[in-house]
Amino acid sequence: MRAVPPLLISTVVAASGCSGNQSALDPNGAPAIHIEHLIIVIVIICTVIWLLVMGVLGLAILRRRDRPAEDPISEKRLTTVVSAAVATTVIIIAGLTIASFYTTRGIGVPEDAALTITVRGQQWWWQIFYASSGATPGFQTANEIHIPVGQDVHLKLESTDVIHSFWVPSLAGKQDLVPGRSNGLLLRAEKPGVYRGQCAEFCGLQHSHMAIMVVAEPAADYERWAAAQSGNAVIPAAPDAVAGQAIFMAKPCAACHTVRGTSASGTTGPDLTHIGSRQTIAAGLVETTRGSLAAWIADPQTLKPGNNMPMVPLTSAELQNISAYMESLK
Amino acid sequence: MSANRLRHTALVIPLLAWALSTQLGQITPYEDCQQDVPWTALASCFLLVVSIVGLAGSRATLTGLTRTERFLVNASFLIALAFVFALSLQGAATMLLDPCQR
Amino acid sequence: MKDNVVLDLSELPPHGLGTASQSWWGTLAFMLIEGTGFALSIVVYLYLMSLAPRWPLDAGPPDLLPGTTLTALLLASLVPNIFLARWARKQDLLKVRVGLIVMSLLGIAPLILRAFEFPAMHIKWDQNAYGSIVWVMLGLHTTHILTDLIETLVLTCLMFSRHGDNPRRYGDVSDNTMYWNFVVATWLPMYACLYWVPRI
Amino acid sequence: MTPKDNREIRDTAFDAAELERRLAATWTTPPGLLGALSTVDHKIIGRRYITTAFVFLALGGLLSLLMRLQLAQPEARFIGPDRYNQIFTTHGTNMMFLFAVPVMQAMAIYLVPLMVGTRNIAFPRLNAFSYWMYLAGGLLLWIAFVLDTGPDVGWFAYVPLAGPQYAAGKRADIWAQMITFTEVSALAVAVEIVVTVFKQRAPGMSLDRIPLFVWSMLVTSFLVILAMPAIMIASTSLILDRLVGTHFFNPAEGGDALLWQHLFWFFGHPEVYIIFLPAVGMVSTIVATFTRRPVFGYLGMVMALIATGVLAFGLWVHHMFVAGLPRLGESFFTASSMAIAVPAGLQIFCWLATMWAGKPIFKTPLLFVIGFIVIFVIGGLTGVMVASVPFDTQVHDTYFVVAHFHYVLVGGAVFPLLGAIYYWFPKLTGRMLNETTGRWVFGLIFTGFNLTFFPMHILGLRGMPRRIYTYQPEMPWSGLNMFISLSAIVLAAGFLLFFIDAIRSARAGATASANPWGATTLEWATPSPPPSYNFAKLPLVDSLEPIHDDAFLPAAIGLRVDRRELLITSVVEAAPEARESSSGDSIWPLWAALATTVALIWSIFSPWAVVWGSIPVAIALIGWFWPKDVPEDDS
Repeated sequence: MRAVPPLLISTVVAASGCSGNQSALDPNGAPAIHIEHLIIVIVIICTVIWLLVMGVLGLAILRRRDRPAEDPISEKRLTTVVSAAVATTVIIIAGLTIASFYTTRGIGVPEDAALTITVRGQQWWWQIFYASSGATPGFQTANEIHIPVGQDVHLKLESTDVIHSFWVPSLAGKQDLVPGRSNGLLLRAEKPGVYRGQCAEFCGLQHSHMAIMVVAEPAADYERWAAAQSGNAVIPAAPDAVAGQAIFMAKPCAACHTVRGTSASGTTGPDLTHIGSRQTIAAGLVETTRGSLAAWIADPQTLKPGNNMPMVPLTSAELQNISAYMESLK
Repeated sequence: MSANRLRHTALVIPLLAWALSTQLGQITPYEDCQQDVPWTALASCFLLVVSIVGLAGSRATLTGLTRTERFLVNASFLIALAFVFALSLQGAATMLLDPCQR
Repeated sequence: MKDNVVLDLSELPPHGLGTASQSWWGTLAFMLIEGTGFALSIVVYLYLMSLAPRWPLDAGPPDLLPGTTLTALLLASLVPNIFLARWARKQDLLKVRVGLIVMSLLGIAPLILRAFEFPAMHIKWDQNAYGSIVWVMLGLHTTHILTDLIETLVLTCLMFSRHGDNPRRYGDVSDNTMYWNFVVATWLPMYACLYWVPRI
Repeated sequence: MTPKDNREIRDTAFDAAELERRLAATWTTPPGLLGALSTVDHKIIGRRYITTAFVFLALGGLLSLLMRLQLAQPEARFIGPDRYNQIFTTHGTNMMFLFAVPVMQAMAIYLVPLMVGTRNIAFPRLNAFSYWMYLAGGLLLWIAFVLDTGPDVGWFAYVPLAGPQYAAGKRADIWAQMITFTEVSALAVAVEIVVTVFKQRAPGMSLDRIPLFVWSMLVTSFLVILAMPAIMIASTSLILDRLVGTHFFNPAEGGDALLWQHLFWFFGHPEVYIIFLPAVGMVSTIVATFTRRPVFGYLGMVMALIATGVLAFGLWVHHMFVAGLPRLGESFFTASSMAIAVPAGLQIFCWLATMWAGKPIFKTPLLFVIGFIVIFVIGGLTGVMVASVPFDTQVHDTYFVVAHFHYVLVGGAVFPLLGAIYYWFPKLTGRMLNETTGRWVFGLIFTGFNLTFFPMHILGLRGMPRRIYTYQPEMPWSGLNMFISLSAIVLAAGFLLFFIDAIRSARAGATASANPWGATTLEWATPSPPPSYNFAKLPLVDSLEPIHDDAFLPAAIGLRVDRRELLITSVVEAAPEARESSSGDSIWPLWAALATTVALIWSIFSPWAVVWGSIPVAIALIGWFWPKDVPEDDS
């Protein structure tokens, strides 16, 4: 069954708009800013060196030659010049190395981070755990991390299957998620915004579609978001959403997904309790709209070939109702 | 040990010191972090000193060598210098970085 | 291009021995390759040990008897081996034949003991990473005993054939004894690693 | 002297023409299929190796064009993720294991015996065996790829993705076993080259008179010998994990995923220098010939080769900077990686000094060397960048690294290699490549390469990861990707022109004299192409440039002509030690390779193959070594 015509898929794909910024040259997080300074220094020094070498190369091959080729004095002079060049190399290299060590000091995970979030890599999405803090109980979400601006956030990086790599270049360098190990990464957004990142370690078929959004917002907004996320799913009111919920519980969906506050408690796929509040679905594949939800549910294997969500046969009415239900889970 | 033997063996020392230091760099930071003793820095400084001594020893005397021997001793002296440089950069790392940082 | 003859090589021996033979250097190069392999297997063992909460994983330390007997036997086999090398250098056909038979037997005996060593580890290769590395180390070394044994057997046959009495064959015998020394020498660190490291 | 010696036939007994006739009778491979399959002539095998490696280069190049087609536009659907993963895995594996390493060793198989003035490589039958193993490994990979079961886990095959749980089927096993094939052949060649250089140098070629290319291959061979066992242990453990359920890489049972990375990169980093160091030798040779003076700083060049070779073993963790190891330990590898810039810089300075002091003649080989310096210096400098831990956390596994290593490997190895092909083509085939076409080839490849790979630095910094089969339209990468894909066509056109030129010139190029470039190393002291016995009389060496004064080449006599005989010399001073016979042609290396191939491929499916499959291998080896009553057996 091809529930969604290819035309719709391509419009859905083309319409997804949540790019955020994903560039090491547009840093908005403290570690990324440190690294960018290092990048600029090293690149400038290296460019100057390259230009100098090219200058010498050009002169060496094109200079006029009217003196006899070989005489012992020029051999001695060559030795002096080459030795001086090597000595200069040693000094520059030592300088760059020390600069690199200083930058390394600036990107470590502090012991007293304001917030610790566990990120678990899965083929091909991100499972995210917020621990309980104060009155807010812990909760789980997927593919979207919210952090308060201007605070140190410690990410604990784990993996349940293969190696992935967490990389949001505008905020920090990357760090691998290795099964059997736990790694750490410091995030600290200096200004509010949506920062896109994606898996950087080859992890199989859909490595290309494993994006993550980091939403940095003022502390108050963050607290509001966390409080909302920690609650159970809203009970649908609209008739199509109510029907959608019933279909969701009856079909295989509930075996893989959790919707807190309902009987759906599967753990294979992402927690859908507040899927409607997330900016994207399918790990940054498309923007969350009723249409994209429908396209995804109808035929996940065409949108993201090889992913672990099977195609569940649905009538077009069922599909519309489920999409409405999903969209309602704000 | 004859002077000739010394010249050759002394130059192997910086190389071995570097190899050992590189391996220790994979092992001792964990211990440093747990025990709060700068093992890595101590090992690195010790190996640096040893390799400089090796380097100096090889320069003790260069008389009485054939052309090929002189070539070998000079080449290995230059090679050993590269390893002393690498060791001193490693030493700088132990001074600047926190062994607990991951 | 023209040439002018300045060196006459006719008086040189028609076959090099020891460091003057290519196969001696070839054997040395292969020993370097395999020695690196053995060393890396020990590194893997120690690496896995450094990660494990306890060592050995889910097993007691291996029984000492078969491995230690085998080690003693290998060390003892060095004596006839060194004699064989000496006889091969002297190109003494009769003694070389006797030596090769003795060394063939001394190649078979460790294989029999090795059969008792695997169970003495108290772990299977597919139980955990400790079992895997232990079996691979034992297997790796067994392959070397086996290869050397086959080479010794073939050389024994050769020395009893009409091809035997030839400096080239004596050179082969002498390279073979060098290789056996290597097989014994590499076992010692592996023995220490497999049997004594878990007891520390 | 024994009576037996009197019956031996020496070269002293004949005039030049008769000597050459008799030597040819002893050394020449008989015509026909059996002759071709059983030859042990290093020149025939070397040419075969080079040709095969270039075929693999062309095939790997086609794969890269497929990738560029797919990546030219966002969310393109020319190639699905499964096939794309096979393509980039096969591209990387092919270029590293079937092209770059073998082609460098192949050049050495052909050139080293000629450059040191001997008649054949050491262990010629092993050499024949190594070629067949290499060919079988290459066929295994490509047949699997064509049948849609090509490996799809990356050329680095990280576990657990390549492990039993996440890589079903036989794809990862094919990758691991292909490694075994290429590893056996590379190790065999390395041993041959070490022994050839140590023991078969012309009398008088002491260690300080060895041509730099030979030095570079000697160091490279030691790198192969010390690095390859790591991948042997790694790939064997991977196969065992997949086939018989060991737990080396399974964290649940005490194994570790990073163990694989340590073992792989302990091999994988020296691998880069296994590819690059021979190029250093090629560049030095070409620079010396086309500036009409010896390379400045021979001592420094030798030092740089050895220092780089040793330092190469202390860099492997710089591929693991984001794996979560202690930053202090990682920084030790930053230190070593940075330190390697010093010998690399020294080499560049020495070549520049040579060009400055000499009189450059701008033939195609020198153009490629100049292109090499322009590109490789960029690759070296970006190497300094990725050696820094913080810098690397941003660019690791991005297109920046793709750009970096193509600048190092294509700029640092393929440019010198193409220069070397233009330089040694007359010696390989007896004909010259076309100089005008050569300039076009250089121009197209140089321009195409830079336009293709330079923008990738920017893509990486702007967030584009490696190994993705597509990207989303909202990412700001599509313009540059389209530009890169179009530039790749220019690059491909350059290579196409090179292949056309090579095939055409090999058949109908201008005939080459013995020494068309006026070079000074020994391979030019014999006709182009050399006769089967290489040198009618063994040359003697009294300086770094043995044919500088080219009226007379001092020669040695006294070898037998009725058996294949070589001269063995001492390691340091190259003083004559013994005459030694060199094996004759034999079909057994082919049988041994076939038996090994069957055992290795069978063992992908059943562990018992190791037991039963080794019986034919043993039989073939006994056939190989059993004496056959030929003159080569007596001494």
